[in-house]
Amino acid sequence: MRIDSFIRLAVILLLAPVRIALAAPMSAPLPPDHLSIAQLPAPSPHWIYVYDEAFNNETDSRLNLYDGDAHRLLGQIDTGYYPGFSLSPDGHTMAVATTYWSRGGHGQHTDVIEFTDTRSLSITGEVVLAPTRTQGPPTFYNLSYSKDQRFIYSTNLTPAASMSVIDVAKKQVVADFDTDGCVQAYASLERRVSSICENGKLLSVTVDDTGHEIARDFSERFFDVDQDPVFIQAAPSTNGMVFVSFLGMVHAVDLKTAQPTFPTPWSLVNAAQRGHWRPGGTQMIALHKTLGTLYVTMHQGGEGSHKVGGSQIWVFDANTHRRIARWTIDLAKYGTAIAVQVSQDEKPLLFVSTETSTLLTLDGKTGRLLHAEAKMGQTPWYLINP
Amino acid sequence: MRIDSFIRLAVILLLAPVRIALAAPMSAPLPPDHLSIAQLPAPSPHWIYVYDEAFNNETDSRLNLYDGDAHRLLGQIDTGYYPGFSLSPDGHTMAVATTYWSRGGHGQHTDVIEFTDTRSLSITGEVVLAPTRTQGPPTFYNLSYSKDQRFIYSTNLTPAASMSVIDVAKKQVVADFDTDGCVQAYASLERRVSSICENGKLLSVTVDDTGHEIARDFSERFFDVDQDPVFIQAAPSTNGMVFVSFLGMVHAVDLKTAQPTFPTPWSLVNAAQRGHWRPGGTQMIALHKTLGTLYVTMHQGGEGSHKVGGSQIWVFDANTHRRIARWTIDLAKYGTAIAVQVSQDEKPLLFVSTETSTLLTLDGKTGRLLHAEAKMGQTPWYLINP
Amino acid sequence: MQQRLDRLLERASRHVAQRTSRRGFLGLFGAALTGATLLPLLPVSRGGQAMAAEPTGANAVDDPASCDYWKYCAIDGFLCACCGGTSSSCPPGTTPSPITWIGTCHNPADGRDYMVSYNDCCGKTSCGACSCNRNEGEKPMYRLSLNNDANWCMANDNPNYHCSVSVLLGVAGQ
Amino acid sequence: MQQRLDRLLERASRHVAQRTSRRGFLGLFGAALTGATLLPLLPVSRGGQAMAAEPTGANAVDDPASCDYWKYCAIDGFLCACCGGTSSSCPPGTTPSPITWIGTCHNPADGRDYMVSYNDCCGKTSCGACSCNRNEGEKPMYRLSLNNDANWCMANDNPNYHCSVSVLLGVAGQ
Repeated sequence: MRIDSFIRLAVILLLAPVRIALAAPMSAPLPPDHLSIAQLPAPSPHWIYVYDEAFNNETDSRLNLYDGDAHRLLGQIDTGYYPGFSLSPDGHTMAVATTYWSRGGHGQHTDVIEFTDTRSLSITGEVVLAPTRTQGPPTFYNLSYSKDQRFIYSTNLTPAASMSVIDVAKKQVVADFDTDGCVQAYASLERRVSSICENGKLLSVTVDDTGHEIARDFSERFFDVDQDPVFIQAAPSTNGMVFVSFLGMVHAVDLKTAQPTFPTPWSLVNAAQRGHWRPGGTQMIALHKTLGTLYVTMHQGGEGSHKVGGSQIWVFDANTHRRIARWTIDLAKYGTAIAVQVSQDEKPLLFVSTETSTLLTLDGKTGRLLHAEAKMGQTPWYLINP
Repeated sequence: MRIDSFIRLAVILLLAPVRIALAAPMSAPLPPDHLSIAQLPAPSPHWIYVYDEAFNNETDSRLNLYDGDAHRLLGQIDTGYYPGFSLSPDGHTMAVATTYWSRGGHGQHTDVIEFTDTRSLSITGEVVLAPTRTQGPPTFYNLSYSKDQRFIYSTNLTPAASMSVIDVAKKQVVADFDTDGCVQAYASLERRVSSICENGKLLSVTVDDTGHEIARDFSERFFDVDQDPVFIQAAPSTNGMVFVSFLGMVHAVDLKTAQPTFPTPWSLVNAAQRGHWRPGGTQMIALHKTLGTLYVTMHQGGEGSHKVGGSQIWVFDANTHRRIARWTIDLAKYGTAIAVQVSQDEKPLLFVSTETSTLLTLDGKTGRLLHAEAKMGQTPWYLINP
Repeated sequence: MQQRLDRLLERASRHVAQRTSRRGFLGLFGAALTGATLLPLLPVSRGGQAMAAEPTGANAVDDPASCDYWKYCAIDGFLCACCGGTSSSCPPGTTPSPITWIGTCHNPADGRDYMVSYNDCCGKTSCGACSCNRNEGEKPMYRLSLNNDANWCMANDNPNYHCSVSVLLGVAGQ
Repeated sequence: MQQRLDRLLERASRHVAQRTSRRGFLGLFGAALTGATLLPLLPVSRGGQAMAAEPTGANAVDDPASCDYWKYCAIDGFLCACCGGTSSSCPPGTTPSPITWIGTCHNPADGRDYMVSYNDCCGKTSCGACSCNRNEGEKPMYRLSLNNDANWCMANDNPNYHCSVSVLLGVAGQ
């Protein structure tokens, strides 16, 4: 070994004078590393969960937790196949409803809700469901915690639509009810959950302390399914939800009232733009609840283009209904914007995932591009605030 | 509907005179389609199984069956996680040894061999294994049918190395034996299986009618593990196997003899090339058994470059040890050649998968590029003849 | 196998018929009527899209391995024609879904609009080839029979989605 | 947790020690000796590779999120430093492998060669970020302790591979 070291030193001296000048050959050797498991830093509103459907390998979807300030991944939650997800009101638990098979993608399948501690990204428990769980597009409303965090509403589609109620403390399914063909679970009040229906109404069901239905009501019809349907990818607002339609009408829903009420819809587009500029993608709107800023991925296209991502982000004041800004996506670099989410703090970051699997981080007030993170999985179709 | 049809006709007449000229508006409408399940055509030596590790989603690996003449996929066998695979001597069954979890990629895990009928691509049965199966690089020798098709040798690594013997008819594990740290399963004679060892020897074990070991022998040392190790990705030959070393030595092994014998090794490279041109990739050699043509993916590189794919395919006559041809890969278009396989018929096709997940089909005699199939999965690391 | 398919389709139709009035689910035949009410909107937009699609290949509209194939006007997923099947047959070893979503597509060769059933083929993991997403007349999941986002393998013994086929049902509105 | 890790490492070492003589498996400490016998080959080739790597970034050799980081000379897989961990810590919710493969890497900052243990982090599916494959001194699977193709999560409760870390063990040959 001694001779060997001399040879090496000679080679270094001959070939790499810069390297040896920088080195301190007589310094103490580096101490051994300590193998450990990283802990998550203190939570930040600038974190974002990026849902990767992994469309070419759909049994292996996942949520990637990303730090929008440090521009790095913080960890991963495995989410199986066509998952639903819901964050507990206290923020400490990510509930994931998903499907697993005994043999990868075949054999017996099991529907289950798994609970992950968001502070350790470890699974802490599960509830097995009937194998009837909704396997639909990723939204934050295939599954929903009740506002008091006592229950989880889990949507079913067989194709008949229904809902299961899970008692969070008992970790078991305690009730089921039919939803008259209405889909998704928008929680409000203490124990009410609303679904969106083919007749353009909301169905709202209230459950009691045991999770069983005690009341149901249809709202008035608030949109026209044939002429201008709303996307189910809605954004939560201070008083309820905001929906946007294929043609760019904004339908706010107030869920703090005894029955859902509907402020007058307003339009993202003027008469000349209508039908030519449209919202589109897999998560086309994001709302900053306290600032009232609405971000929409917009593209130019006609009927049937509602899943085309945005070439621009249009920014609105949701209170005055005025457009504040239009931010252009560098299509050559990133492709269209398919999903958008905004952090809910006073210095908001706007996260935009693109069809080339890039996650863009923009200043939510100025639109300045702060970072572009390439290769955020295969198909980052949905973004969730922590 | 009538009025509507008139409007449509008018629009077509106004906007699309070419379309209407081509159309036959008074022809009978197209008949309804018949929903069915496709049957595989008659087998062809020009089919190839492309193993996709799906490295970014490793629980969802698969074998894609591809037709090298029709240039199309024929179907898919799901292969789970880090699989081994072996084709039955009669060609009718693809055995896949793999690992599944009760919850996608977590929960209880189960090691299992699944049997797929190669004529229907349906799973016909399985054998559950102890959870000790080798999870190594994809080769055709993590699992191996005995030559008489009565048993399957399934390799284990815990990291202790051993082998399990599965009775194919009984569909159960009937025996296990330690392999003294030697790995892989190269079947020969009726009931013998050889493994490759750290001491540069082959260990050969013979089993009886019940699958139990009745003899074991170490061969002579046939390569130098320290100075010039051989790749475990060997190619089957008429009499046994062909291995190639990091520096390009060809080590043939004759397994038809009572004990393995080793013809004199020969070199793919001349003195000037040695150490500068090297074989490399994930499946660096392919042998046409009857024509004796050896194909090697070669690159320019030094120590540690043995997984770099080939910039060229070098073609040798394995009988005369003479190089016949050098075929250059269009690196700008396809990236390096990581895996190579040749069909075993008289008009051989050479299949080459590349680091950009393209499957190239070349004329095996002239090297002419016949087809380039893009997007053959994520990571097509290994190619198997039908 | 064909017998089994017929039984599945029959069962699905009955299932739909039983539930249509109550929960408004529009199935195989319900969707035909619904599609008809959409027709006034279609000629102009469809013409526009057809022209936009032309640069991708003159015969793409007739090629079942192309996303521009005319029957695929509301498909979403991997084309079975690229996965070992055809435009209307599932790849070997997979099973067609008995329930479907519905589109109405214009056939440029005869100038007619046809109703198309989009069945998923199920039982193996994502095929991954020829990903194709077209949405003429497609609606959100609350109008389920016109929705192509739901996993239509949901009611299969194995709900694992592999690829999608298009099955001509007949001329629209007849 | 640290206690558990220590126990795992201790168990692994013992396991290796028990089996080394019989089946030639070279583990944590066996590999150190093996690595030493390889050293005569290393200076020239390593120098060549270091120079080839330089164009990818002046500081890449010091950046744990770069495949060119000096400690990664025999790593194969996703860099945990890109997955929520660091160069020597596993991401939250994953578990390090108690068994490892070994490399010998040259540190350009002090001119020394170090032994490095490459542990896999296990229990979640493929991280997918920063795929990195370097093979200085890497050997085929029959020399297991120098092989980076085997799934080193094989002996974990959950053998699902997520990413890889590099753990400095000490100066090589000392």
